[in-house]
Amino acid sequence: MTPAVDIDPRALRAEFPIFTPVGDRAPLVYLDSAATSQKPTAVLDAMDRYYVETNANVHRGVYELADEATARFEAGRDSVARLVGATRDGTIFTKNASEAINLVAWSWGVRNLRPGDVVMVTEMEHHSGIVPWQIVAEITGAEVVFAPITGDGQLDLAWIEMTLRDAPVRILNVVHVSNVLGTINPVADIARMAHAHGAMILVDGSQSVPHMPVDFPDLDADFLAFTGHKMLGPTGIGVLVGRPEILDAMGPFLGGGEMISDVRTDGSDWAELPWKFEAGTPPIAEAVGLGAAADYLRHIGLDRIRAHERELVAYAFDALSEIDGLAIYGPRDPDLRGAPISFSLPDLHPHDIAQLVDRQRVCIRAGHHCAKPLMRTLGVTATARASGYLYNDSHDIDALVSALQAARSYFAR
Amino acid sequence: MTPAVDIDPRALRAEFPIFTPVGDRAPLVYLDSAATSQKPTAVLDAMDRYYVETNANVHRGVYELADEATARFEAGRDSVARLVGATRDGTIFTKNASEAINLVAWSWGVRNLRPGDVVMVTEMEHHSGIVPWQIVAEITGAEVVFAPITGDGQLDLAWIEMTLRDAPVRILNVVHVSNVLGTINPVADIARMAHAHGAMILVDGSQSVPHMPVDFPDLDADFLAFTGHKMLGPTGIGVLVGRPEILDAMGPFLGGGEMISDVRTDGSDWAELPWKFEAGTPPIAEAVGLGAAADYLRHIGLDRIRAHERELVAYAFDALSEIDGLAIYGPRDPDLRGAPISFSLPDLHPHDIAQLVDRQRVCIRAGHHCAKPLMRTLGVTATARASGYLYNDSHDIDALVSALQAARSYFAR
Amino acid sequence: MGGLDDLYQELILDHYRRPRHRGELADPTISVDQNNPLCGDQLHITVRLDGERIAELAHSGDGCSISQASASMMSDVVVGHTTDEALEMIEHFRQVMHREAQADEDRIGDAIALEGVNKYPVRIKCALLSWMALKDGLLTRQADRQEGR
Amino acid sequence: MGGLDDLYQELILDHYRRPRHRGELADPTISVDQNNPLCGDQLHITVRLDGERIAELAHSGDGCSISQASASMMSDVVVGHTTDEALEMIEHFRQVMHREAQADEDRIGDAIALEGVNKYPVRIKCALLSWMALKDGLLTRQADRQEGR
Ligand SMILES: Cc1ncc(COP(=O)(O)O)c(C=O)c1O
Ligand SMILES: Cc1ncc(COP(=O)(O)O)c(C=O)c1O
Repeated sequence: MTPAVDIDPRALRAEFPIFTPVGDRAPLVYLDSAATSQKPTAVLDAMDRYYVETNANVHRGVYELADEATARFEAGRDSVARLVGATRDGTIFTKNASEAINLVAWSWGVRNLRPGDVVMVTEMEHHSGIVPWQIVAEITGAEVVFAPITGDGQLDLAWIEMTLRDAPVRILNVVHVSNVLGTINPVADIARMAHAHGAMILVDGSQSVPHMPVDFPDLDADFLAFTGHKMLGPTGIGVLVGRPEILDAMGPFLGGGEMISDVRTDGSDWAELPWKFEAGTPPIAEAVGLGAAADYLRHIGLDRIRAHERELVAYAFDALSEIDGLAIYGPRDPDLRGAPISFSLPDLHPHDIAQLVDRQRVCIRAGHHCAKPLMRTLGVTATARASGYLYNDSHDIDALVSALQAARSYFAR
Repeated sequence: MTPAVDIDPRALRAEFPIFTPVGDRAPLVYLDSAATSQKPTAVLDAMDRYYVETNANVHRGVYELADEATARFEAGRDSVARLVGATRDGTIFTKNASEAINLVAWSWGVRNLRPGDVVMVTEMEHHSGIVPWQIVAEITGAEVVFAPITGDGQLDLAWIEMTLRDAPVRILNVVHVSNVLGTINPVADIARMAHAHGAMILVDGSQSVPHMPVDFPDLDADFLAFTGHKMLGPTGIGVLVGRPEILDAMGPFLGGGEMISDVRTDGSDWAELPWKFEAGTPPIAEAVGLGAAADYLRHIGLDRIRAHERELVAYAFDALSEIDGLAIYGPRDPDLRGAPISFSLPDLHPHDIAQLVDRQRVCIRAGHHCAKPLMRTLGVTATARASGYLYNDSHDIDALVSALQAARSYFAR
Repeated sequence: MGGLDDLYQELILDHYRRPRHRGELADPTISVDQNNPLCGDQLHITVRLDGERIAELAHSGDGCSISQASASMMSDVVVGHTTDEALEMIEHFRQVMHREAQADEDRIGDAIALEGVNKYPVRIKCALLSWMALKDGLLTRQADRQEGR
Repeated sequence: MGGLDDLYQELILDHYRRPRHRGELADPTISVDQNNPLCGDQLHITVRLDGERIAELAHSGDGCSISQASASMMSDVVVGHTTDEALEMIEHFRQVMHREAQADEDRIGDAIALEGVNKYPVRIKCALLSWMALKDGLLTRQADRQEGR
């Protein structure tokens, strides 16, 4: 199923204004898209056009400007829903992926978890897939357990199945692609296990939806969370996709304008999905921008992006292995992993690595990557991480490798 | 204390691209700024520059791009804090005013309210100041009571004082300026009453912070909530200002990246203020845009904006009173009210009014304005509302009046 | 101005000014309330069935010209029809509002004049209010009967 | 490259490669842990007081070049001083990092070489880590003594 035409990252880069050369500055080698992606002109323009042509509050104005604002906002929702095969009533805008997960934890969790109930997260979860459950568990008396990983950075499926059988697990929070290890988890298999044991499953798609075809019905999951700024979209917007019948049965979370059908002094009634979970003025321009990003990604093709990144990862593995002592975390097989590559160098702290490669304007991340439990499992406090996207090519990897070599010799002075 | 130099709305309008004339279309008469304001080029440019020059995730990258992104983001916070005289650790970015109020309701309310406790809101509260408390009251067993308004659209302070004395009121949610009646409430006086009786107070500044000088220490309040899109800023961002010592003592709300200092499998520790309440990637570009909006407002001067709007309201009262049977809600005295003017016409439903005046591209709002309890008190289901801002002048009011006359005769056909 | 004259056709204004079937039935088979979340308008519909046939229908409550005219037009057209026929008419009108079908006068009578509303997304809710209320009432009754209540 | 060479001065690399006072004291008066939320680095500091004078100090744990060198430099300069003097040094170093003061070698010794870090906002936390840990330890002890614990 390799796509017919390859992506041409150099050509694409012309559509991302941040890569426009400035004077005789070294070109930007941006390898931190797992933290946030760069934005194409199509996205920035869609937002500017919204503000300049038709800015108004949505859903309630009867004048034409407000109609047009509402139409563009809801068209953004349609584009996003289409990208992941979701229904429009099951596609809720939040402020980021973290809020999407918190929405489930607070709305469903606070009202349904009981002392003794178990919430399962994984050792490779991002803090945003852990902390909301810890907070809600503290309020409700439920317990949070961590599914372990195996030596090669995969989830221990046998442990998960066993625990589902033996413990009163109510919900699983599983990351689709690890932002540290790059591991692509078999979430559809895990979803089947979960459902067989009466548990729900929330898939954290923050690192998968931007990078590979993700079809919500195929995942067989109950919820899918992802975030706009990692998928060519703006900051300030995220998405919770859910099964409408489950969302319908959930109590409201944030209260306010938009999410009501009636407000009385003695109580209130809620709006229909998806608005029931969108309190207050939504991120309107951001939804327009995210819609443009979703269209852009679909136009290029997620399968092509995935194929491109798979090649990029394979290339990077080869190139990085030429550096003495460099250790890469997570699965070796490029078929089993997404774009993020975490690594370490002996005697060189990740901070110093990232700082020194920035001398050549190579941007990589250093730290715990919001995955401290995983860091402890790996026996490190921090790693360096390079993560590519559709606008990166093998020259960027070469630039990284040469910057790493230079960092080495700098410290060996 | 009338400011020396008046605002020149016509000149200002040139800085708001949505007012740029398009072909021979009628000029836009935008009188719906209480719903959302228009955006000056300075704000749109600040966001575009952020995306094009230095887009990166904040707070954790060690490379220069990320440093610069963090600097611009936090400078946005400083500008906003300066605007309302708040401390930077007490200035928390949310997605809108609604989330700001929910933050207090969920973080403080869910953990502290007990059956029998009373939460006081007002009959002129926006749904966003009511529904979060109803939701949290239902979870905790607390009760929500509504402070009544008097015949001239003011809060009944005697009732508030009496209820504070007689009932276990834990917190008050009071709107600073009503988005329907325009009433400016004496929130500092109410804050003193509340504190004298051991209650906290949250002031909803959504309609005051954009329009008049608001100084958080002067208000003597515990919390102040407001929203970016009504103050020349972008959608997707709001603000909760709070007393740091109270915020410090509150448990966390949304969990995730950024808001932690450590995450372990057996529990987690929280970051310092303000980040403790900012889970996940914050609205970065939006904070940059809101900072630019706050600078723009300060540059023009909130006292001048207030003086201008006071005059505009006085002018509008005179002009509208020429229309037979037109009834205006709320206080008559322009000193007692902010920009929103709600009105009704006999035999003409607000929807039809708004639709018909839009023929002349006059944009006003029709509906319950997210204040259904107030509508019931007023004995109506909906009103029409015109609300001006710094870019409106008497010609806009004239246009409204003539459009209203035309609407009348249209229906009298 | 063409747009708005399309929205506010003479026929619509006529139904608005002189609504048919306005009021409340004394002893209704079906009684249903619907509220327009947009503006807070409240609509009350009562129906008297004769077997499966709608013998009488009345509507009351506040509303804008579009919602009032729509309720009047709907009342006119459904009275005398069976509940299943009425549900079909409602579905057709819903499709017209969502631009999924061209208005067919045989099926929705004067309400054909409301077709232009579908260019005003926010007002579609106003036009649909009475029809959705009636649908709600009819379906609830069918469900109740099936459960033998 | 000027910028980075400023950050990674020879003196800093020297302290990083050959840290002074590295280790852990057997019977400390003060023992304190600090963690860098940014990268997860953990620092452990032990202090032996002789009256109000810092007789010995040792630091251990992971860290980048800046945080390790900073801990080493700090140890060098505070040993032999009273706790109040140490707190003053810490305050001066904090001000240098936040660009509120010019670095004064008499007060912070070799740590003057870290002044260039204040151009790298994220790394300021690394440089401050050990100083804040010591401050924490000293203040906690003073508070404990005042409460007579
Ligand atoms: C008084 C008042 N409070 C709260 C809000 C809610 O603001 P947002 O929709 O941005 O959350 C509004 C605006 O709709 C308002 O007018
Ligand atoms: C796997 C994963 N989940 C969740 C998040 C949180 O996304 P956001 O910060 O946009 O809420 C991230 C990104 O930081 C991530 O990589």
